[in-house]
Parts: sequence; C-alpha cells; structure tokens
Amino acid sequence: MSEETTTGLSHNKLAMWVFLGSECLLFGALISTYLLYRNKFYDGPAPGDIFDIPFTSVSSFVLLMSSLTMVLALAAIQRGDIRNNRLWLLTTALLGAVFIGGQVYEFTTFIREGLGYTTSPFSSAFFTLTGFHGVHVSLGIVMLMSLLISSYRGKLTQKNSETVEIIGLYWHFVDVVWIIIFTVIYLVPNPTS
Amino acid sequence: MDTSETTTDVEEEHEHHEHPSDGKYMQIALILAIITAAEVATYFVHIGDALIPTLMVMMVVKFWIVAAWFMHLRFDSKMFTRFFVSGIVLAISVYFIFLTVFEFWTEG
Amino acid sequence: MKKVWLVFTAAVLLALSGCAADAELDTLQPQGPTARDIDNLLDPVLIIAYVVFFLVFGATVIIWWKFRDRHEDEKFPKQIHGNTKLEVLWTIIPTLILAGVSVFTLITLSSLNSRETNEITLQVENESVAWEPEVVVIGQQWWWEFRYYFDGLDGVDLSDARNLPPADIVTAGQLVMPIGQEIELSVTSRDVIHSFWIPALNGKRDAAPGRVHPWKLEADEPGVYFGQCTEFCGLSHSRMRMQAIALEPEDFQTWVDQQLVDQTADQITDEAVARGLTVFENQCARCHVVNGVNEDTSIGADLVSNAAPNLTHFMSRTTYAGGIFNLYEPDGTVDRTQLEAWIRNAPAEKPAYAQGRRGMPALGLSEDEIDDVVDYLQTLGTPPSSFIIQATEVD
Amino acid sequence: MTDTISEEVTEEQRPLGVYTRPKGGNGWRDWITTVDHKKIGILYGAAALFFFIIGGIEALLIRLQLATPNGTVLGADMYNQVFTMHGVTMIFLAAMPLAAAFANYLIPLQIGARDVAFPRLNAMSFWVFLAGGIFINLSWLLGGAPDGGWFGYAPNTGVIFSPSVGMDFYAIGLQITGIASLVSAINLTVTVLNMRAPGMTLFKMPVLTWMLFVVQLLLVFAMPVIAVALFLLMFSRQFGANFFNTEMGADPLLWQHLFWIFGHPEVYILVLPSFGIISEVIPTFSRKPIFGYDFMVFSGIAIGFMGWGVWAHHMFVSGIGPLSVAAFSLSTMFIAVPTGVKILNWIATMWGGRVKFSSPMLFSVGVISMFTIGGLSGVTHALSPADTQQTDTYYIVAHFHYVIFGGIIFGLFAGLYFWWPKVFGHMLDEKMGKINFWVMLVGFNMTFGPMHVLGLQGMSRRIDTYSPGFGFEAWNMVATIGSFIIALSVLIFLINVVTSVKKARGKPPCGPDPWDARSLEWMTPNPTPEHNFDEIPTVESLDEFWHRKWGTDDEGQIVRVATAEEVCQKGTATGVHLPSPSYWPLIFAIGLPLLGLGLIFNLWLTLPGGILIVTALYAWIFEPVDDPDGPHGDHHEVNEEISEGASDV
Repeated sequence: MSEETTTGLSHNKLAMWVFLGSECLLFGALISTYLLYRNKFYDGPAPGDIFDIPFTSVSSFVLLMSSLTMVLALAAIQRGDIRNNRLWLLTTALLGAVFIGGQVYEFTTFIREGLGYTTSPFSSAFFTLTGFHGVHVSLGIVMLMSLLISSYRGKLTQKNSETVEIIGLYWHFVDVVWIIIFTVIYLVPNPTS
Repeated sequence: MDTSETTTDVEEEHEHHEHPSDGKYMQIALILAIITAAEVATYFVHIGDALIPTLMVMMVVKFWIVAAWFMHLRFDSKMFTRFFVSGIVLAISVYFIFLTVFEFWTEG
Repeated sequence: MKKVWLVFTAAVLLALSGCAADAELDTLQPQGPTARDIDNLLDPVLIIAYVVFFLVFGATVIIWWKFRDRHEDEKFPKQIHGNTKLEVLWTIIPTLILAGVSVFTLITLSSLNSRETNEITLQVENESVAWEPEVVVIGQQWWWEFRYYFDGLDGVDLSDARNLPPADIVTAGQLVMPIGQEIELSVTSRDVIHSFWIPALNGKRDAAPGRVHPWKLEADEPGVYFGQCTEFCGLSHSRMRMQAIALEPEDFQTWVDQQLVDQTADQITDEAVARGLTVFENQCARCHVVNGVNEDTSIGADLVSNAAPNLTHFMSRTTYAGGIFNLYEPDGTVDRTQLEAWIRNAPAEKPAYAQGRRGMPALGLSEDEIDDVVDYLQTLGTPPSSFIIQATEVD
Repeated sequence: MTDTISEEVTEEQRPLGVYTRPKGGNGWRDWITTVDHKKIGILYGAAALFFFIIGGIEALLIRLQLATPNGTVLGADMYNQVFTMHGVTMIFLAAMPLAAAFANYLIPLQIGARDVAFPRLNAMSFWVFLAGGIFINLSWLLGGAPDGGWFGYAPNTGVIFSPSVGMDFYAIGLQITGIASLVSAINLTVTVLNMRAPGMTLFKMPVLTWMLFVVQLLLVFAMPVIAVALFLLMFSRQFGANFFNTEMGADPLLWQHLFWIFGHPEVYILVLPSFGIISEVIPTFSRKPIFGYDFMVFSGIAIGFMGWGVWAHHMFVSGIGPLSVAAFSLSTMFIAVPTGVKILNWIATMWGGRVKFSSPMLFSVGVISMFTIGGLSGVTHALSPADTQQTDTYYIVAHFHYVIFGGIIFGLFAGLYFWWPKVFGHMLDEKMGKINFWVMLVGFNMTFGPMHVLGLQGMSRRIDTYSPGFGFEAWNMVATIGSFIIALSVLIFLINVVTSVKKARGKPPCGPDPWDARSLEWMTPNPTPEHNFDEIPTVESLDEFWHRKWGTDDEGQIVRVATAEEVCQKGTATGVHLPSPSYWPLIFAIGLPLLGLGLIFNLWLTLPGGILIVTALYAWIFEPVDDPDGPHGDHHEVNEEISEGASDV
C-alpha cells in the first residue's frame, strides 16, 4: 500500500508520527505545569512526603517491559506468527493493566493520606499529569484488546501487521513519556513539608 | 518544521532493513532494566550534586533506546524522526523558556 | 483610495501632534520623566513607520498608475522570477533598522526598571521620618486601594494582599504623591488581575493576586492625573478608575498630617451626625473602616476581596465608587444627590455582583438613615483644595 | 442508521454485517455523509460565513454600545458576553474554518491529488468543528455566554468570578473545535507530504499550499498547548482543581503563558493562509511569476518558526521579569523581518507587470497596504516600554484588526472571488465585486483607523462604556458608522452571491480558465468534477498549468503554445473509484457536544454522548473500505492509484 505515496511512507504511520509529535507538546505542558507547582502544596502533603519510590519503580518497570512485549508482538505478526502475536499482545495488555492497577492503588493511598485532587495546586497538577498518562495507557489497552478480538476473528494477519506497528508506536510513546515522568516527577529529589 | 529539506521528498528510498531479532530485543530490554535499576538505586545511594545530571542522562538514554529500537526510528524513514524530534525539540525549548520566565531554575 | 488616505493620515497626524484638548488619558502628553522616556522612544519609531508606510503605499500607487493593464491584449511583461541580491538587501536593511531600534528599546527598558533611592523627610506624628516614597497599590473588583507604610516595606509581607498589616495611611481611588520624586509602587491584587495605569506619568502594570509587581510614578508638576484599569477584570471593568494627585512637598506633608488623624466619636456634636454614626456602625462598618470607629483587621470578610474602601478621610478625596463619581461640584459643594443615590442602591448606580459578594450591595436604608449617614460621611476628613476639585472635573 | 441493502455482498466487504456505507447520491443525505474534500471545503466555507455573520452582528452591537458615551444598548453584563463571543466566534469559528475551507478544497487540487489522505477523518473534522461552534453558541440559550474575554485570563474565569455556565461552554467548546483542528492538521500534513502528483517536489508546490502546509504544522504543535490550558480551566471549574487558585499559591500567569504559547502561533495560523492566497492572486493578475518564490516560502517557514518564540509580548505588563521582557521584545522585533520581506516581494511581483485590478486583485492589494499598517503598529508594540502605554488600549484593537481584518479577511475575500468559478462554475459579478472592495476598504478604515487615535488618547479595551470629556466621543461615532459600512460591504457580497447564482442558472459553466491562472487546480474543469483529475498530471515546474499554456519563442517573447481548453482536462473520466460516503463522522461529532452538555449540566447526558462516540468509532473501524454496492468502474491504472492513494481511515 505504501508504495503509492510520494514519500513511500504509509499514510497511517506518518499520521501516527505527526500525532506523536503533537503529543510531545501536550505532555510537555502538563509536565511543566507540574514542575511549576511541585512546591505549592499549601497545607497538604508535599510530594516528598508521600511518593513511594520502591512501589512506583516496580510499576514503572512493568510498563517498560510492556514495550518489550509490544515489540515482540509486532515482530511475531511481521513473521506471520499469529499465535505468538496474540500471546505478546495479551501480555502487553496485561502488563499495561498491572501498571494501571498500580496507579489506582497509588491514587487511593494518596487520597487516604490526605492528598485529594483539590488539596493544593501540587495535588491538582500531579493527578492531572499522571491521570492523563493513565488515560493514555488505558486507551492503549483498549486498542490492544481490540487487536486481540480482531485477531481471534481472523482479521489480523501478516498483511495488516502495520496496524499492530502503529498501535505499538502509540504504546511505546506512552512508555517513553512515563520514562520522563518517572525520573522528573518521582526520582528527582522532591520537596517535603 | 524541518520538512523543508528538498533532497528527501520524492523517492525516499524505501528502507526495509532487517528489524532486530527477538533475541536482540531481549538484550535491549535487559539494558533498559539495568539502567532503571541504576536509576532507582540513586534513591537509596546518595551521590550528591551529580544526582540530577546522572538521572537526566539515564532518562535520555532510556528514551533514546526505546525510540530508536522499539519504535524502529533507527530503521525507518527519517521523516518520522523529523516529526518526532520537531515535537520534542519544540516542546523542550518552549517549556524551558516558559519555566525560565517563571524563574523556576533559580528558585531551586 | 488616495484621497481617503490623505484625509485619514492628516487626522492621525493631527491627533498625534497632541491637539486633542480634553484628553486626560492621552499617552502622548507625558507629564513625568518616565512617561517622557517612553514617548521619546516611540516618536522616532512612529516616524520610521510613517516612512515605511508611505514607501509601500507609494509603490502601490505607482503600480496603480504605471503598471495597470489598460489594453486587454495578451502581451506579457518581462518575466522576472526574483533577484537574490535585492531580496537579501531588503532582508538586511529592516534587520539593521530594527537592530538599531532594539538598542534604544533596551536602554529605555532598563531606565523603566531602574530604581532611584531618594528619601524624603516627613513629619509623622511629630517625629521626623526618612521615608523612601513607596506606596502599595491594590486592585480589587472594582476600585483601587493605596496603602502608605512610613516605616518602609521591609517588614511588610505583601504576598497575601487579603491579609495585610495595618498601614499608616489607607486611601482609595486617588493616589496622593509629592512631585519631583520617584514614587515606588508595589502593585498587587486581592481577586482577579487588574492593571494600574496613569498614562501621563508611566505605562501600565498588571496587578495580579499572589504577585507583587514593582512600578513607579513621577510627576513634574502638581495636578490630577487620570487613570483607568486596563486589564479586563469582570463586570464593572469600565467603571474602575483612579487618579494620581501630585502635590508640592509641603502640601503633601499637610495631606499626610490630615490623614493621620483618626475619627473619634467624642468630636460629634450634631445629632444627625450621631445618628449617621449609628447607621454606619450597624451597616457600613461590616465592610468599611473608619479609623477610630472600627479596626483595620479582618473587616470586609463578607466580600470576596476581603476589603472595602477605608472611609476615614472620605471627604479628602474628590471621587468615590471606583473613581466614577465626583464627590464635589466644581464650586466646591458636595454633590449629595449622587452620594445619596449611591448609598440608596449602589448596584443601580454601578453594575456589580453584590449577591456574589463583590461590590457594594443595596442596604435597604430608609431615606432618613441615608440623610444621616451622608451627614456623618461629610464629617470624615478635610476637603481638598479647590485646585484639585476643579482638576477632577472632566467635562 | 444503516441502509437496507438487497444485493449480496461478501463477508470481506461487510465484516460485521451491519456497518455498511451509505451510497453516494444527491440531496442533504449526500452532504451529511460526504467524504469529498471539495464538498467538505464548501461546508467549511458556508459554516464559516454563517459564523462570520454572527460575529459581525456581535461587532455591530459592540459598536452601537460604544457609539456614544454612557451607552445603554447592551449593559455591562451583556456587553462582556458579546465582546467575548465576538472574539471567540471570529477567530475560532470564522477565520480559522474559512482558511480550512480553502485548505480542504485547494490543497488536494494544487498538489494533483484525488482527495485528502483520510477522507472520513476530514469529514469528521468538519462535523466536529460545527458541533463545537454550535455548542459554544448554545450558551446564549442555556444560561449565558462566556464573559471572560476570548483570552479567558485566570482567575477571572474561575467559578467565583464568572459563576454562569458561560466559561464552561468556552472551555469545552474550544476543546471540541480544537479536536477538529488537530485532526484536520494531521490529515492535511500527511496529504501534502504523501499525495503529491508525480514530479511535484516540495519546491514546486504553489505558495498557497506551502503556507497552508506551514499552518498545518503550526496547528499540529499549537493545538495541544491550548488543549492543556483548557483542560486546566475545565478541571478547575468542574472539579475544583487549584491551577489558578491564588489563595493556595497558584500563579495566575500560568494560564497566560499557556494561552499565548498557543495564541501567538495562532496569529500565524490565521494570517499565513491569506498570505498564500494573495501569493496566488498577485502573480496571476500581474502576469508575472511570484517574485522570489524561495524567499516567499522560507519567510513563511521562518514566520511559523519564529512565531513560537514571541508569545510573551502579549504579557509585557503582566509582571514577568525585565529580562524576559527584553528577550521577548527583541524576538518580536525581528519577526517583522520575514513579514516585511513578503510585502516587498509582493510589490516586486506587481512592479513592472501588466496588472489587472480585478476584484481578487483589489482585495490582495488591500491586504498589502492594510497589513502593512497592522505590521508597523505591531513594531511599535515590540518596543516593550511603549507597549506599556499601548497594551489593552484601542491602539491594540486597531493593530490586530488591521492584521486580522486587513490582513486576513481581505485575503480570504480575495480567495473567495478568485476561486468562486473553480468551486461553483460561475463567476461572481466583477462590478459588484469592485464595489464590495471599495465599500469594505472605506468602512474598514473608518472603523479601525480611528481606534489608533482612541488608543493613544487612552481609551481602554474591553470597557462597556466611557465618560464624556476624555475626547473619545467623535472617533467612537466615526468607528460605529464605519462598522455599519463594513456590514454593508458584506451585504453587497451576499447579494453578489445570490444574484450571480441566479444569473448563472441554466447557463453552461464559465470556461476552464477565467483568470489565466497558473497552478494545477485550474487544469480541472469548472466546477471541479467529483473525481478532480481525469488523469493525474505529471508536474515539471512551478506554475505547471501556466507553463503548459505559454512558452517562449526564439526572441524570448512569451507566446501561447496551447489554449486553456486544450490544457484543461475534460472531467469526463468515468468509473473513477472514489472513497465512499460514511455516516460515522457525523455521528461521532454529535456525541461530543452531548458529552460537553453532560459535564456542565447533568452527568447522565454523557452516557448517550459516550455511546454515540464509541459506536461511531467502532463502526468506523469496521466499516468496509468501500461501498460494496457502489458503482465499480473498470480498474485501469489511474483507478488503482486512487483507491490506494486515499487511505481508509
């Protein structure tokens, strides 16, 4: 299909990359907003008081590894190996779900410790940033599950491996955003109250 | 914005380099895991002033590895890299200025 | 096309040359050094702009006359695809002009941001005080407050404008200052963003809640200099005005002396005034302060901005209600009709959002109570000189 | 929602059985399901003109209120809503979609393509934009329009200071139109890169396509920034987030930065299409090629790029530090250079030409002279100390109306007159077009010229009234009269449209090349047939169409080598395989405002909205690529290219 275009690139893949370029500005704005407000914790808990680095490290690692399984799923479908493709797609979705589960657990813990969405500018910025990322991951999981369903209906074959590749690009992007968030928001020493 | 280059627009060679094998992907993931472990270690081992630069370097390396290998930017058309890098560079420069105007860096 | 332009340009030039008679807010008639710096930067650039405009416009007119196609034949003009030298030239020339302009811009900018430390000696309660002229300027919906701290601002935390320590002088609507002095302003806000602007003396500076922005004013001559809030701040943005009143140093000292006097009830002999004081204490004192009657702390809690104008020296000002009504007629008598109308039903006189705790509500006072409270208000403070009263009148 | 289809189709064509595609046809059903970029372009244009008229009525109300001191036409509360909606409507619902109309209609034609890369996404962009536009305007009926200004500065837009639902409509409505802009921008970016005719390198693209391409890139990168700002506002208002809660230490300048990081590129998003349009019109009517094509393209790119580094010049008095002011002051000054280059190049294009002042050309010359005024007053704002006197006064209002009306609306009108025959197959009346221009020019200068004076005399912006005695009376009256003259000129345009349509009824279309034009779109007959090109032309040079008509003889004289009729395609190709219409873009678009209303009024409403959106998305994905029952032509070479060229997303 792609041979027909001027650049030789497929429309869909090019569009996904343009979209990812756009997403950089979106997450950039959210991260900058967070950085601006990380000190503004008003009367509520400070980031340094509540972040649980070991826990987040584990869930970050899970998300990172889902990138591996995603690329393995792509490699499988490109070989025409439908069985492994399904296996890795499912694993990726599961790892993503584990990450989301971790985020839900983290959020509930924070709320229990007194950091609600409206507690302070810091809390609003934190939940908004990580929430946006979480929504991205969740959408990714929905897309992966759709791929799986489509695979079991026999629609996902070597011929349309590009669909897997494009959803994979999105998935990896969401992963690299978390690489940044994990370092900038969690690991860089945080203010305490 | 750098799509203005004239040379590549028609007939960009259709690259079909061999993608890495599954084993290679596993190796890359292992490297990523090691860097992550090192990152997390900085939380427990205090390395003083070098901390933030070290973290940033590790973050960029991880980012680059995922983008280059898992997202295939190494093997794919430069056009993709261009859009992604445009977004990243624009985001970094704009938001860097943004934070500078807020005197974020000097506040500490 | 040509004619329209000639007429229009002539009109613009006329206006720019400062012919406008009634133009208290005119930005091109500076009355102080800072405003003059700005004007001196703008004028030459305006001339450059006119030259460039007439070049472009002249070229268009020449094309119109010389290169218009008058014969409908198929003859083609010389096909020119461009001229790199020419294009480089007209990239470089504007760049150089702008580089020159930017140098002057930076010079003016730095003078705009420079601070002169000049202490003046004031008599405050029989003590000599070396005061570096500083005024805290606070915007709120929809009026300005000015606070004077004669001990300086070093110990004053301005980060929360809704909870400020008591000041020596608190006034509203009119900033009073000595001439020939650079007055340092600390501009902030109690609710939304406003912008403080006295065009004859300086450009504007936003008043933003949670932020303190330095600014300055200096006037050459005594006078009343008009201003208007210029950042859109909600319903009555257009009705948020202010003035800077510049006085000779000795008049300023007199003004300070008068402002430092508190209002005590035992001065009151007139019965109507005494009844007015009762009305004030029962109704107005919830939001308004009169030094000597109630305290300058945590009043106005009914309001979003946490503050209403301090009325201790109400009669010493010539305007009220956010600078939109004149307190005095040109002959110096008090305009009671307007003042009574204001107290009777403020929201009818000036759009506000009283039910949303912004702006003065209608208090439902009886006509007698209104009369009494106006009688009382008229005892607050010393009227200004007739020079100021007349300078306030715009019409 | 689905057509009943009697004929048998294979499983492959109808994967889930239910999601068939509507058939092409005529009437309203065709318009709401169309994926044809030309029809979508027309829809964009019609919707934009509709909103332009609404925004214009709002402008007239503003001018009536300000005609005399102490005006009482609107009152403070209504005035604030009207001026806010005037800005929002004109920028987001009139100027941007009118430019999108040109982009949609012309980009594929100018690069020699059959359609955009993603026809259904293109339809979705339009319907989502329209849904957003209607949604924002619903606020008039559902509790009051936004009243915080189009710039929506925090914290004045918070619930305490703006308790009506107006600002909720603003935040959510602009988010919806933002989705439309972003999707459309990605679509057109891919189209320009991927769907050019053989031989059309980037530097053989018409200047208009180039400028529109830069605009799409700006949109791709700028829309997410306003999206974040609007999310922060929406979360603050809906869920009590503290992004602008200064009592908790939030900084009100956060909004301003995010808004203007988007807002300044937005200015170039608005102005570059107009620059592109007049770069097509001026060479055509001067009978000369554009002077310095490369410079024109590069200055466009430079403007787009530099547009990212000047945003804080909207904030010179906001309290950012003096160093920031100095830096942004300098960057702003130098953005005048590429703009100036463009103006000089247009003049050089006309210079020495044989210039026909037809109505598109008049409007283009209008752009050059009026935009110059706006640009020069812009330089005076770049002097940051002087800007402390000018900002938020009518001097700024004058400045940006000279840019937006003088520079953009005039350009878009030039485009309307120029491409009208291309789109509708008949010309607009030339005489009325010229009258239209002169009336508009006079009205425009009468309205906005005096505002320079008013601003320098110290009249603040966004005030609903002013007192007598400040010298504002006379010029305000002149401006109000001027605004009605502008309204008259728009009326003349509308009358021109109606009478021209009537006159053309029953007559054959105008010839293929009414202006002796230069670019590829004129190689198709007028009006453009549904399939655009019978055969995709191979491009050898810039101004390909012109070069096929004209050559040079031995003495270097320009001579005709072919008539336009010979060069133009006949538009008679049959069986060209075009993407099939679809319901789902529209269904998807209907879901969004429901979601928005649900967030504002009752969360239950989000349920039908969400169901529509999810259904539409899945139906979209599982919809077969082609209408299985639609006509299939013979698959010769060209047809293969079409079905492959336009993707199915």
